[in-house]
Amino acid sequence: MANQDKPKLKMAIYWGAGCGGCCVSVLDVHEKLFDVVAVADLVFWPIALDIKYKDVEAMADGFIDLTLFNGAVRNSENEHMARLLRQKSKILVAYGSCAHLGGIPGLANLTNKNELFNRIYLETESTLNPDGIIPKTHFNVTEGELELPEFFNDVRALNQVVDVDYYLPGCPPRTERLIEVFMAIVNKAELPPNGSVVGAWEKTLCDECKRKKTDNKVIRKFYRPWEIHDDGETCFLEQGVICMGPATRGGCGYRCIEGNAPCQGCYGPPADAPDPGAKMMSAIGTIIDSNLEIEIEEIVDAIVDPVGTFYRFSLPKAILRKKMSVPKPVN
Amino acid sequence: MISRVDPEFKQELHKYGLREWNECFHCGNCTAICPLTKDDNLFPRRGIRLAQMGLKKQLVSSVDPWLCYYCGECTETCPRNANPGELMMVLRRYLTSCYDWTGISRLFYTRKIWELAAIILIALGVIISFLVFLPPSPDLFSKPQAFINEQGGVMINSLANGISASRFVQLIEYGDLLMAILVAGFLISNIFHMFYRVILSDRNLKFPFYSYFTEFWSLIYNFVTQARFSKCDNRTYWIGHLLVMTGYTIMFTLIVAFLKEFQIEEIKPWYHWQRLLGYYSTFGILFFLIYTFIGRIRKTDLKMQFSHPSDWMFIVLLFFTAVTGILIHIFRVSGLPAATYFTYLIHLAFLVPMIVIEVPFSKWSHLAYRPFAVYFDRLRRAGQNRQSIVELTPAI
Amino acid sequence: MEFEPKIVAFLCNWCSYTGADLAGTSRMKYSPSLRIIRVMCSGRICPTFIFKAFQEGADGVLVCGCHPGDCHYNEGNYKCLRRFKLIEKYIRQMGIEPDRIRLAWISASEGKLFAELANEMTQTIKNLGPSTIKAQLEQMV
Amino acid sequence: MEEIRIGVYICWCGTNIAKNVDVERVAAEAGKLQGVVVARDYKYMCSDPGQDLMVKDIQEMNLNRIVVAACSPRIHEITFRKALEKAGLNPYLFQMANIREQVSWVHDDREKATQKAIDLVTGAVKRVRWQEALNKRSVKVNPATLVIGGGIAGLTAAREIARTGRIVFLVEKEKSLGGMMKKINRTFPNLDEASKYLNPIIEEVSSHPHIQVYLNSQLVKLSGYVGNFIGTVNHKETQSELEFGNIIVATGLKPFKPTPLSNYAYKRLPNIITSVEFEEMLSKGYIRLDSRQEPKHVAIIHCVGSRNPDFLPYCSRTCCQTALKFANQIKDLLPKAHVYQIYADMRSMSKGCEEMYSKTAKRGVMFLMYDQKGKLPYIREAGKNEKTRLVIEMKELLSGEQVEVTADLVILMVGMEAQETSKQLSQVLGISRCSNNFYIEKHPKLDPVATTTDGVFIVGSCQAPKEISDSASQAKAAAARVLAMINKDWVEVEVITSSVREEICCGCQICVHVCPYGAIEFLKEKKVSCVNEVICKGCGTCASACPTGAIGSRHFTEKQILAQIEGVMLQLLEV
Repeated sequence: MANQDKPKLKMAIYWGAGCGGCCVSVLDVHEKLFDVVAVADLVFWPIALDIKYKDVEAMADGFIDLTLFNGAVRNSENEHMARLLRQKSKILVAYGSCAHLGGIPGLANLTNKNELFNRIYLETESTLNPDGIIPKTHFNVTEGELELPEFFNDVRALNQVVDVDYYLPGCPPRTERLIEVFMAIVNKAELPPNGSVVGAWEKTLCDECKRKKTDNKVIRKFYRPWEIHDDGETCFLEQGVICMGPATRGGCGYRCIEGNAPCQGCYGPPADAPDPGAKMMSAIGTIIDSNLEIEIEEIVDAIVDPVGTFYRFSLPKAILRKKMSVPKPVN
Repeated sequence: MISRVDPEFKQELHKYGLREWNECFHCGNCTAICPLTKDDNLFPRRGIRLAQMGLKKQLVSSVDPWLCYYCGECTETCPRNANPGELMMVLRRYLTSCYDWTGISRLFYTRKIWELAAIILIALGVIISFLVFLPPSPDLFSKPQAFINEQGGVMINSLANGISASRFVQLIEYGDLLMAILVAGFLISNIFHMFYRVILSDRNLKFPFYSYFTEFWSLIYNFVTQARFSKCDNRTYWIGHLLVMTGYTIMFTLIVAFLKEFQIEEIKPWYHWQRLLGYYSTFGILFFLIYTFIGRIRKTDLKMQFSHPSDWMFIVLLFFTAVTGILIHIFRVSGLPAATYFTYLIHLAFLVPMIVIEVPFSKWSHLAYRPFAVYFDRLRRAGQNRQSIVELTPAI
Repeated sequence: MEFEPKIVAFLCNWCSYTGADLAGTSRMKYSPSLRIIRVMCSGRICPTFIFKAFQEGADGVLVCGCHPGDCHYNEGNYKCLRRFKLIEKYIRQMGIEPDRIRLAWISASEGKLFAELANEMTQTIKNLGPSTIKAQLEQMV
Repeated sequence: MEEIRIGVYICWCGTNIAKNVDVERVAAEAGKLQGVVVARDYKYMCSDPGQDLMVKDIQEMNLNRIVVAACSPRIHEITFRKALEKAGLNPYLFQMANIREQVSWVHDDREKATQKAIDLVTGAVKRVRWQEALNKRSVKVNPATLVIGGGIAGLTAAREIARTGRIVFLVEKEKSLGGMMKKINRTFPNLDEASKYLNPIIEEVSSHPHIQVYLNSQLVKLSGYVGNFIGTVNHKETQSELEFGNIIVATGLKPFKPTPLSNYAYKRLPNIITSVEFEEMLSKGYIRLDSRQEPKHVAIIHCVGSRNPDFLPYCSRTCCQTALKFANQIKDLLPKAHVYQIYADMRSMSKGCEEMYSKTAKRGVMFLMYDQKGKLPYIREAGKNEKTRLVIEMKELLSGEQVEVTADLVILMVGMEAQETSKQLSQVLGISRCSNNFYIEKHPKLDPVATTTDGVFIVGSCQAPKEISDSASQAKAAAARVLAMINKDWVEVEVITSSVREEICCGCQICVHVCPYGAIEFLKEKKVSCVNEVICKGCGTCASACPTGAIGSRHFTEKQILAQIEGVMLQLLEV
């Protein structure tokens, strides 16, 4: 199928702070992987190939044609690799929600390194750590000094560390979208301007959503999905369930909706949104059906976790991208 | 008992010469311009208000009208032409009639014909009694030189038929005393009535007893100097008023208390104290009369624009008394016994009604009420209870 | 020097902005902490504006609209109120003192009230101290 | 994209701004901002030379964005926009920083005020960069006019307009025309009969071929916009749909019911009546007590409800004159009766009314001032042996005395309050009400009959209590405004509206209900929302509610506002 004479595309895939689902989504191309391999050489993919970092470091700048970087930047290793791959790649794609917007790991911005370490290494009920050992970047053993990556205070999206050429959103991105983008690059189609979101629609999810929508968008009470008898047909918002669909790019194939779950927003906001969750917060606030302050407060109270609701995949890219630590009053 | 407003009170005041009573809308300019009012006693405004509302009790217990000397500045300043100065004048007339327990004053003020009748009646009485008790000597015309003394003047006490000079003076003196007792009786009882209304009837008023004595000097001082009057801007009027007051008082004292020394047969040289005092009094009274006549006729001075009949009555009587008094002097010095006798008779016919009517019942009485008002005002001030007046201030 | 807060204030054109103008024409003195941004209606005020103000270093954000029932656009102010309640909750979760944002109704005739509000809010912010949000956001890693 | 070339002009406003703001420094700082080509300060920017300066700069320096830092944009924004037009620049490429009302007049500290002025100017400079040219739009004007309210104001307006041959719809909620004036017996200050003036107007309006009168009717729904309104009028069971270009609101006011003021014993003791009831009595030609006797003492109590923070905090404006008129009418009918004016403040304004006050005083009416801040006058029944049946206890403020006033008849000068329907109608019309529920004019001094909703005018007492002559003047003023618009035949409509970018709109339909004017429609075929821009009034609520960002609010775009926020926060004060 592919022309053997043509130089093959050199491709890298890297896994930062993430669940690995993105790498799995690449594997989800199934038999089409052969087509990929026919036109591309995978020069770096830690999950599948035993290629060391130093091999990458040895590559000439711009040696890699296309890097799919998934996962957020959580520690110094992620950061190092992000910079390295940026240097070595012609096209760097933030692949998946974590690289794109910070993703689920980004919710850790609601806490900080100290709190996390305390919780994980000291406080959890299942932890046995009588010496109170927490990770260090440098540790001396008999064989010499060990170096571990430094855990950062904040989780960052890829473009908060290096310049990103394209974003391919999703948690994980829908495989079809990956192939479309990949083939476009292979076929040297005219690429969109740098910084574009690819593999997702301009319009948001409602446009392709099959549920019945009317203009009856008023909310007297918010429900969690399990609190309602979903008829499988009516727009979630009209049933009082917060669905991020209106503020989330389409392209995912409304998989969650098909599974009778409201959209959580993994595809990120449409273009021109300075803050990924604010628009939806604004929309949801507006359609609360009450003019009484106390009643409004009651209705709002049902949204137990506004940050997790409106910024589930995007907190590091929010204007207020992390929880503030309030200095204790001096007295 | 809470006072009731009385819409008919204005009709009563009309009789005392009230013209404008409702134009005032209480801007307070009058009180602001008044050189005599004090921070805690705001006239003429309060008086106007009480009059407008017909609060008689409060009016009668207030001495404010007496504290005003009618310089007219309030009237000049009034933006509504409400003429507060004149209202104070009206209130003085009203108060005079209120203090008079006999009701005669009210009668005279409100019904002119009664006053006139009383004057004529008294004048006739004086003439008749004089002619009966001191009939003219038949020699007045036939042997006028019999009544001439060595200085060439008329021996005034020897003009009656068959009555010795000492008897003549004594009879006149009896008449004087009778008049003085009558007048003083009325006046003193009226002042006591005033004292009762202003001081005694106010149950809330409390002041130390010694204040009666400590404040007494103010009565004397004000009576003698009319010091408050001098605070008004127009000093001429004060001087005129002081002249007439002293002249009048001197004359009155001479006639009543020192008649024997005053009315003597001998004509003293012009520099004799008795003549000098007489000249001074005459000058004072004439100065005032001329000033007042001109003022009341030409109406250039605000305070003389509106003349109540009682105002005219007083100065007319005074005028004739003064003129006849002067004539007596001239006729005496010129040695005309008949003219002296009859002028003397006419003089008394003016003088007596003037004193009997005006002193206790009419205009003249202010000579007593004013200093007493100052005295009572000081007594009230000595008390702590100035509530109603203090509360008035916010409206200003 | 005493800490002088900077408060970004979003005022609706019809009531609150006019009320602020009235405070001006009446020469009412108030704290110079406010930086007023005019919008046509408090219903236009989007959470983004508030977040942006904090990101840029604002010590507080004031949102003013017409009194309930008096909105020039019937009920834009109610929509603002509803959003504001949600924003308040979000702000709290983000570790920002809720006192740093305030919603108030100011009518065109309430110049005095506006001046008082400005002073009151300034005092509240002074008590809270300067906002560290901008500094914290700039501190990546 | 064209190069942004910004001109910044800082106005001194004489000394108004320059006194508290270092304008030269503001100009210097503005000059350093990105894109600013020229920054000047000038004594009076709004003056002709000031505007000329700007126009000249625009033409000579090719400026394409203008910022003026001066007074409130509510005062001079239009002035400067016109100057931009004169210079050939789109008027919307302009932004004002309000450094007078928001800075120099409210801050004394010159340094801080200057700092703040710099911030506001920076905000405006940052914002203006993103501003876009907007094109004026105009629509044809429907020559018919809707007049709401058939009192003297509405009647006058209707008659003025109809006389020029234009159609007028007059909607009156009562069963007859005449309004409050119909209840008035004689007018002040000349004591002319009100019906002498009113009846010919009612006659003319009722029979005028160009006026359609709807009695027992109310406007319940309104759509459209200036020049092209469509209103639904309910009359009894039926409904009519009317089309018109302008609306004159003349709904008037209603008298306050004094029952809550128990001290006045209204309806509790006999012979205590309101001023409105007394007018009715006068119209019948007599003044009588319940017992049919004539009163000897009549007390008129002022400010009943008015200037009372618990009821009507404002002055009802016509009661003092009416009370004086009553006193004269009583004196005319019952020369011997005693009349008491128990007032709080005598405010006998208007032509001839001070003279009426003087005249009334001369007629022997007693004026008694009560203390509105303290205890109000209290009416009680008199004792059995009293001459009168009622006694009013009061503290007389000018004398400081606690007094009693005897009365046979007490007239309560009740205040005037907004109609109960004022709120409902304000929502239908989209106009605002003040804290006292009266409608708010566009500008209290300079545009007193217009409202902030184009094409809707307010006349007469629906704006605030007014006397007949003022109502008539306003009615004629509004009629002139409406006729001018009809004659012009077209009207410019709001350009600051919302618009939908169809390529972004996902069709969620959240916006549809958010719009208070029903200006947003969902297009089923295209699966997108669409803004009817002539109905849209530009509040921008939909733009904020749109979760996709497909709806933009012109002239108040997110970019513009965010840039302004950035600008005002650019320079942090030194701590």
